[in-house]
Amino acid sequence: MSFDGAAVRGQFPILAEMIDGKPVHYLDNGASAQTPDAVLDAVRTYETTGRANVLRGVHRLAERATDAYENARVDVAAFLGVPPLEVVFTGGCTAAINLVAYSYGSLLKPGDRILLSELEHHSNIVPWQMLRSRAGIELDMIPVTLDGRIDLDKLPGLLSPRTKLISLAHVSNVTGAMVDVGAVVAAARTVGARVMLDGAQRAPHGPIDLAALGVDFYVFAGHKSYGPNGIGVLWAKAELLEAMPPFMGGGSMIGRVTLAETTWAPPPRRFEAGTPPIGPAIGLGAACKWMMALDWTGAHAHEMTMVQQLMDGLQKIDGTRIFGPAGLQNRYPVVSFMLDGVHPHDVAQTLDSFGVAVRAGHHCAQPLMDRFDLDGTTRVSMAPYNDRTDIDALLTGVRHAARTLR
Amino acid sequence: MSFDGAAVRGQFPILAEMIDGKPVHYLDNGASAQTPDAVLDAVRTYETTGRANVLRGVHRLAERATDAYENARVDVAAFLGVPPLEVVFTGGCTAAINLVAYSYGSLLKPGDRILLSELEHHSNIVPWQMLRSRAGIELDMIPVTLDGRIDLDKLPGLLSPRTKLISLAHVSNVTGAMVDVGAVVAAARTVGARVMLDGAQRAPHGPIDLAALGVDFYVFAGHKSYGPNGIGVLWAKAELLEAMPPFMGGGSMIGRVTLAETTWAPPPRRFEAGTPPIGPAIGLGAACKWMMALDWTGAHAHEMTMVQQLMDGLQKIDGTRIFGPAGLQNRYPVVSFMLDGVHPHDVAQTLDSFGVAVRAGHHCAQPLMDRFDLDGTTRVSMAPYNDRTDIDALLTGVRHAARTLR
Amino acid sequence: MSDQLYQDRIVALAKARTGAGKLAAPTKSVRRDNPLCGDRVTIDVLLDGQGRIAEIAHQVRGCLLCQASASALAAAAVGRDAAGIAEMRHDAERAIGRAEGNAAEPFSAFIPVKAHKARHECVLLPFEALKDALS
Amino acid sequence: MSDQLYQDRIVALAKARTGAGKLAAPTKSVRRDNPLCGDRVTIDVLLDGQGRIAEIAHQVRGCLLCQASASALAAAAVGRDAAGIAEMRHDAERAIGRAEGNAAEPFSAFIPVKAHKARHECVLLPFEALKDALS
Ligand SMILES: Cc1ncc(COP(=O)(O)O)c(C=O)c1O
Ligand SMILES: Cc1ncc(COP(=O)(O)O)c(C=O)c1O
Repeated sequence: MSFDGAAVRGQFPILAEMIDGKPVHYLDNGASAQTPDAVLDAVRTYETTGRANVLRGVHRLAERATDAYENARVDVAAFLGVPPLEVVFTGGCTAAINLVAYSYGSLLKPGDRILLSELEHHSNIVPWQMLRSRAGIELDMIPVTLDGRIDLDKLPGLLSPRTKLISLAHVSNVTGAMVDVGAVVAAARTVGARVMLDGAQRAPHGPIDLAALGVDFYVFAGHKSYGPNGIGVLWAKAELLEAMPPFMGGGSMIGRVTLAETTWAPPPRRFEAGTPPIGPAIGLGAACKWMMALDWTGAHAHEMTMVQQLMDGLQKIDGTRIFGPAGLQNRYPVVSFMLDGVHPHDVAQTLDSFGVAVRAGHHCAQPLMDRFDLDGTTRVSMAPYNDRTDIDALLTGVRHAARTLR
Repeated sequence: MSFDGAAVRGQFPILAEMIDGKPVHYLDNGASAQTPDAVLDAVRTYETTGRANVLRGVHRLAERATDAYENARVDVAAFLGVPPLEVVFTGGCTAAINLVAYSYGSLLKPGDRILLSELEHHSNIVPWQMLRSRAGIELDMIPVTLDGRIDLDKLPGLLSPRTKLISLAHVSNVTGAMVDVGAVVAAARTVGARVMLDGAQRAPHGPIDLAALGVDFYVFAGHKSYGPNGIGVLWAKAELLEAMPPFMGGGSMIGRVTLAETTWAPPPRRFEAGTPPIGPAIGLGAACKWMMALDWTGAHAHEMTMVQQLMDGLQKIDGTRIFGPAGLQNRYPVVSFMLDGVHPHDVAQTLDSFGVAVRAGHHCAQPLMDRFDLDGTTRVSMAPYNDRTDIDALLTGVRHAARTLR
Repeated sequence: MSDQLYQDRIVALAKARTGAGKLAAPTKSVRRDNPLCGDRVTIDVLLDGQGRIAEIAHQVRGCLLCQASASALAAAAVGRDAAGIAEMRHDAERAIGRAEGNAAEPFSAFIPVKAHKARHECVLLPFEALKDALS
Repeated sequence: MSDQLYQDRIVALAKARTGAGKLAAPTKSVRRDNPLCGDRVTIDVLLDGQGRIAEIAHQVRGCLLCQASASALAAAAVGRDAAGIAEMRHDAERAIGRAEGNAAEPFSAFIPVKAHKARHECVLLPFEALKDALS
């Protein structure tokens, strides 16, 4: 395996499309990544040669569908380095976090504490606030350093014997910073807290060895990892899943239903009420396989070269500031910046007119924006299929905005 | 418009496939229907020419994606005869019922009652049992008649001033019987109860005029209505949605998030936490459009002709019993039967060897099976693309099972 | 028509109904359900002083495969203890392709089930119940 | 490059910052946020005895479109009451294609926003705040 950017790019049909007569420089991967032929084909094969409901049918299409669905679980599990039966398919990353907040959350007692950070995505804040209202648990927040990292120096002082769970972004969707998982797990052990990682921004950058990380829960989103929409993953240790009550009720998650009472199926089925997102899960399985076939040493180096090119280019434009780590260590290719005197939305809109797609605004991280008194940032998020021409187009657009809008 | 079965059939690529060398007689539509080119194309167009996250982006792809997603809402709304802003996209029909059980359910008080029926799908039982455990509400059950209909004669006696909600299958997934919605709504009004219909088995048979029905909540599943997996719909009256707290927390469903507290967005966004199932929603929009373009007078007559053919054929086979309405009035093309001395799974498995796909077992309606002391049924569920050759193949298989397995 | 699954031997095993019924005074009686398909098996056993099966009976509310499996089990179980039954189960697993090797009689009858994953549990359910009854 | 949106007139309106600031003693001060994009507008108004705007000021933390809209609003608002402001809003809506007809000055400057649905709210946010301030 060696990394061939052009070959990778060629597998993504949308990147060959003309959007209003121009090719697209897609640098909004942190919001949603694009999807390769391998994924489109896997879903189409299911839809046109094996579509049926899973688990309950004895006919051939149902057998095909069930096999494809369970094989997708195996592929996702291989991507995470965990046993397949610990992989729960959900409707998305947000749904996976809500599952934990409702189910694991129902095992917590008033006064128990959950520790988050100030840079979390709303999806890793609001479910816990809702749990706080329901169940009287307390939330603590690890501050963020000036360069956009979770400030782990502050972690020990925020831990208490009542801390039951620490839930953090593996990689920040605003600054690209990766948290030091080893330090978090070690600190958590001192008080017996569980650790959950929100892997939404980490999963799109290659296989993860969860066994080595030593965390308890992991979640990520299909659509940000080159898979379809409508699918996400919750991984948790078997003993945890075993102890957790169901979140949603319905078909397939039951043992026996009587009018008086109902017993639950074992995990992962217990957490997959109703017909699961079969096609999307099959697509995500294909995406995980696709990612596992990539040379990530090469891909990551390529991504970091683009980050460097971007940071160098921005520094040459008067009045730009990067919000996030200045170096390339322990970070992923998500870069936020501000252009003094120009609102991020106007930067992004100008970039659009240059055919460059980025995101601008609060990135669903309002508490972080409030903390640093920012109106938002312009965020450039890269994938292995991006290349230097994308960064060049972006820099041209930023220069234009700097010249015309202030 | 007039109904042309062969033309309809030609729009479903899977029906032209050879499965193990044979065409498939797909009569398991109640579990999952097949999907037409129109839906496959709509999803592919999104994935290859307009894929992006919705609502938050200013670039062209984000605009395209947002337009397509919101247009899907408009198409679903037109299919149901309701305003688009009353349509909430969920991960599925089961997820939609759970949304109501969690959100609307949180407004109920201990001792409030919810009225279901004995023929409900587990997805319309278990969420309410879980609510009962959480919130101390009580459940009542309308019995079922010998011919598999909800026994509305028993309804008045089961209503109380504490009855807040009546939630019933619009069409039974076991017997095909349609409930008399007018009678339910009239009875509900006498005590001020809300009415929810589980439309999972009704929606695949054409547009619904919810305004005329006078119900308060309606849910259905994408994959049973010719759309993709991973998408379902909750419709509720605006004033109800307005009064309901969110179910899941995350991106997009918020007003403003601070560490101290969070405000909610107006419906439907309040109930669509995180990145929604964009592709699946677009596919469901296309499916609703596809259904709206069909001549349902013709399609329904065609479906009922198949039902008659099936019932006539079964009656000629010694030891068959139909569980469900004997006539064609107020029913949809779902037919359950038993073959004395042969277990339903063995019937279904034998049918599979004849290339006929049906479902056998409890159909996620264990309480109904218990009530009638059934080991399960063999269920034939039809769609407009089925035809008399499918029924003939099925009857041949049933005769074979009758001859060889008992 | 490619009616591979219901071959004569399976049908014959099921129709034989070997051991169908109840014991008057079982040492243990265990019921096992398969929630997915609704099959239910109750196994009664009478054990001797060494934990070996002296008598066995089963009531099956389930499909033909489950009935055939219960029949085969009852036909071969008498005189065996938990370890002996585990060996028999291994044979059943071999037949349906869940374990390596050739399945011994009478379980080789289940070889046609190999291709039908959704039905594997039907064959194994009586073994599950018997295992519980012996533990 | 097809830089349609940021045409000179919009940029000029924004840079003019007409009415930017606070009033010393407003009759009413209202803040409105757009939660989706994070734009925030605060509008101060001083009303005369007939409910007409005597003085107006705005603080905008938002994009150029929102600033341009607030400027345009401030430039044209003095002397108008709630009904008059509703008419102006109608002009803004005409410009961005949400209402039929031709937009009057200065709101015709916003015609380029028509094609960018995601930005319509940016133009309307100052109107929302002012409407609240007048009610
Ligand atoms: C760090 C992080 N967590 C969670 C989410 C939520 O993912 P989704 O919207 O796909 O549910 C996102 C993406 O929006 C994210 O970037
Ligand atoms: C009547 C009825 N309600 C609810 C459901 C649940 O739908 P889903 O499994 O798609 O969530 C089904 C289908 O399984 C059904 O037939």
